[in-house]
Amino acid sequence: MAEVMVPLYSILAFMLIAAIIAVETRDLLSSVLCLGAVGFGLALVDLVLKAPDLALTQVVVEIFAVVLLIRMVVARQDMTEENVADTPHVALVGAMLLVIVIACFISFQALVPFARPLMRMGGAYLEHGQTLTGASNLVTAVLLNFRGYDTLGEATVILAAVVGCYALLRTRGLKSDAGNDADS
Amino acid sequence: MTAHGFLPYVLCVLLFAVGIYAIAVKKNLVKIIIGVVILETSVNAFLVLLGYRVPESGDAVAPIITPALNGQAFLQRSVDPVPQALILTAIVIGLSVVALMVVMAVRLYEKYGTFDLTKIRKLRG
Amino acid sequence: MEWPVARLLPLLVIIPLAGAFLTPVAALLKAGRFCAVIALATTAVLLALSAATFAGPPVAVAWIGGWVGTSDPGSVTGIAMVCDGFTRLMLMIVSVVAFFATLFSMSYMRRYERVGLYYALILLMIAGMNGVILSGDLFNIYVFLEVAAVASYGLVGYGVESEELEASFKYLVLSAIASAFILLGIGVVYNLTGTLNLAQVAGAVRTLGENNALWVATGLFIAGFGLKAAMVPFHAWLPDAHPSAPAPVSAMLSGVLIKATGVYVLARLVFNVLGATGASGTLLITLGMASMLVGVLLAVEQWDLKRLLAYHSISQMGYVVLALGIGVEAHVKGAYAVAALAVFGGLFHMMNHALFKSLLFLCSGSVVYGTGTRDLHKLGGMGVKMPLTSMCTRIASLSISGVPPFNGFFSKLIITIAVVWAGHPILGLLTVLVSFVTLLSFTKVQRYVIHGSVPKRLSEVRESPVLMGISLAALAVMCLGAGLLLPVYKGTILDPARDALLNGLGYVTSVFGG
Amino acid sequence: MRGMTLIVKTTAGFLIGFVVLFGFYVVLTGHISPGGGFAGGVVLAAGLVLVILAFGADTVKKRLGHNLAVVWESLGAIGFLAVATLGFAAGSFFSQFLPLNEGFKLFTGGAMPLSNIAIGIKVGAGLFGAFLMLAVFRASEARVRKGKGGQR
Repeated sequence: MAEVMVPLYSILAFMLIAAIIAVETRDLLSSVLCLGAVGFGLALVDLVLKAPDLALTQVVVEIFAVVLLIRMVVARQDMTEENVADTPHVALVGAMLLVIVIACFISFQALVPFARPLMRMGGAYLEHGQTLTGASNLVTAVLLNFRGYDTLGEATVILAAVVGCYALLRTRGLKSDAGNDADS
Repeated sequence: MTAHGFLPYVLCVLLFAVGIYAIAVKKNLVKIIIGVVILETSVNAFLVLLGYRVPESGDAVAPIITPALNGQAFLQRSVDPVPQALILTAIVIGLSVVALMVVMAVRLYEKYGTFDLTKIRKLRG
Repeated sequence: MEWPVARLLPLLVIIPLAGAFLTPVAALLKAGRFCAVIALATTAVLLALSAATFAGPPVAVAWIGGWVGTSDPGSVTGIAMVCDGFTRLMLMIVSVVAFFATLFSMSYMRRYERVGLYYALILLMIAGMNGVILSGDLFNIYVFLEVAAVASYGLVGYGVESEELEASFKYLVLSAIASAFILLGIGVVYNLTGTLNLAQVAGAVRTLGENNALWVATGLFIAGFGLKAAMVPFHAWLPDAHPSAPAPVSAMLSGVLIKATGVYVLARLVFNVLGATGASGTLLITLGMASMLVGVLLAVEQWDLKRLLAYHSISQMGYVVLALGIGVEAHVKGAYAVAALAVFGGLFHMMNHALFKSLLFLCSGSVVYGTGTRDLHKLGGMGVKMPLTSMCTRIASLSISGVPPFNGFFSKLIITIAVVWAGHPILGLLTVLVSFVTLLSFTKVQRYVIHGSVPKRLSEVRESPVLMGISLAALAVMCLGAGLLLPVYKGTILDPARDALLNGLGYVTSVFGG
Repeated sequence: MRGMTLIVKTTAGFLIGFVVLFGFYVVLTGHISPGGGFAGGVVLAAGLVLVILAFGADTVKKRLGHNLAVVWESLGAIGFLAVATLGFAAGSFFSQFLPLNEGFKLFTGGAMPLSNIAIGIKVGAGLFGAFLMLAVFRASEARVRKGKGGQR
């Protein structure tokens, strides 16, 4: 147990620190890079917790997201943030978050403990997965066969996002002359 | 039960709180996008923690059957594949949401010439 | 012969998805009209299919991929599509509003650039909502929730003016927080029960008993779905997002999206999956009452027609949540007659709200189409210029304010009786009061839009095109019919929905049989 | 945006082949080793994004056209839906209609490799298209900004 806890805690702490720096740095570019560090931290967590599929996907997705964000920030005029919220607002948000964290701290002790999952649904997939689906990577077996319908939904989300991007990047919303509807 | 049983979960909730804090307090579009990404990362970390297990004997292995390790031995050491499949879905959904947010932020920048929300927001709240 | 409804269930999602995948290609081939026809045909087929589900057995279950689960969570379980009374009611609501909104769009959206993308997004949103409603699996609900939500972000910002983009961004951020809450809640439930299938979760919760972490999960779900349904402490996004969208989309968002992805899932989880508890009942009553009051008070001072309607959506959904909360409370106490009446009232009001609020938003769209403004100060005299639109606005206003022959009156009356019967006379008084303020607010709408003199710059205004007129008239007739014909259709549509909810954790036996 | 220096362009041209090859590898072997349609699709998209960054968005758009991306994206989606619906015809939605072929070879897992390929195409084309649109938009925005008040 202990041999996994040390790297796990240190990576989680690293992610937490990187996240705080990302939120608090005034320079937006550094902030985006720290965000990349948080994502790579998650990829490391995936590796430590025996999830190579996730680590691979997380790394490529993180690269893509960070490239997207850097593209967005670089070459635009204001690179630093100037305005911050007023103190009472910050105090209110802080107090609410503290309540949430304390509530979770107390109640999460009632969770099934870490490293001892119930594995009811997952156990059945592990046991019968290869004979029923023919795939030796059981994550793919779950993703594309047992829960393939979720994957269809996920592919649809990407389509919706891409169509949404195309819709939002039109130069005009309304036609310039509303009377003319020749090519709709 | 030892503290190791739930402390990793609480660390994820702390990360979650950092994300919410960024969204609620910061007045910059880029910072808000960063907050949303941290939020998604924290939830994914929470889910991946749920699937891990320490077997009775030997080390945990990834849920991929190899010719070297299969049958009962595999069954007793493999981690739970379900949360991993869920996170794969959640990661990709998160990426689509981030792409959409970036597009909106770029559009807003084009309209106002700034990422600063105090200069953008004509609407209240 | 038994109608094979279970075979039909996947079609309710496949068909809009196929339509949505085809429309971008059609749009590229410069066939914008063709996109509209695809969308209309798809929604018409969906209307027929959701009507066909009524012919089946009380509970139809389709196991996707043929992985049939049993009540034992340790068996190989696929994703289930479950169709019970509540599902049928929601499917019907979604299909009706979607069909008429699409019909309305065919004329209304002509002045927008590149409408092919619009129809693709509308179909994706419908597919997402149908997916959520039919799903019998916790994570699957999340995925289709995101499909509907991501499609709606693009739709809210469809006008790409700065105001619309801001509203869309705000909506996206708050919705992303809601999704994070929901996913965290799903994680907690998976940890505690070891399964994601709703019925198996219900079975596991029964044996779990009191558990602190389950409370946190319930809280996370109420916060997450409360955000999606714009209940009051979480309502900030709705009055920006709903008015910014094109009118048919506003009708879809207010009419069905906040119900299908917010209230429906919340009710399903609280009643059938996590089990009704006194605390969740109190929480729902508080949320509902706050939404009811705050929504209507903020609505009174609005001068933007669509914004005013959006605030009334918050207020009216408050009625629904209040009624469901009373139902939970009474159910826990064992007062089953009261619970039945309250839940019936809530579901009836949800259906009525879908009808009259989408009608109101379509009317506002018709007014905007004709006059180009939605500022109440600049409007007037539409009773002469746009007779059909004015007539429909009048009917819908009277419905939402709860004036007798219309549907809103009956559902509000039932809710008030149930609230008083459950031992909350002050709450009962409040429901009547809120209804009265709603009437005042809509008197203002009538005074400034329909009556008064026609401003000079609006003297050229004409009635909207015929397709828009048809959808307005049809919805207006349904508003009237839903109230007067209640005894006729009550037994087939509303009663099974109520029974499905009040079945409580018996959901597990109704899905797996035995 | 006109692209970067010759050194970057040459290196990118050299790397792109490897990135795309790796993307296809990840897509095709998803059912027997880590990876799958999504990871592979994002790798493909990242490779194409490298081309955009190195050679400039306008050049890429001129050579490829973003309409192509939408068509591929929709084709991928339709392909995946078709795989699922063939299962629907064969029994229930998403049920397997191809033989499973026990073992650790490439042609196992029934229709899973097909699904993976469809998803890979879809994700790659979709993300590439979105990024290209964004980059082109950015380029046109910069032009407008430079020629202050220039009417489009």
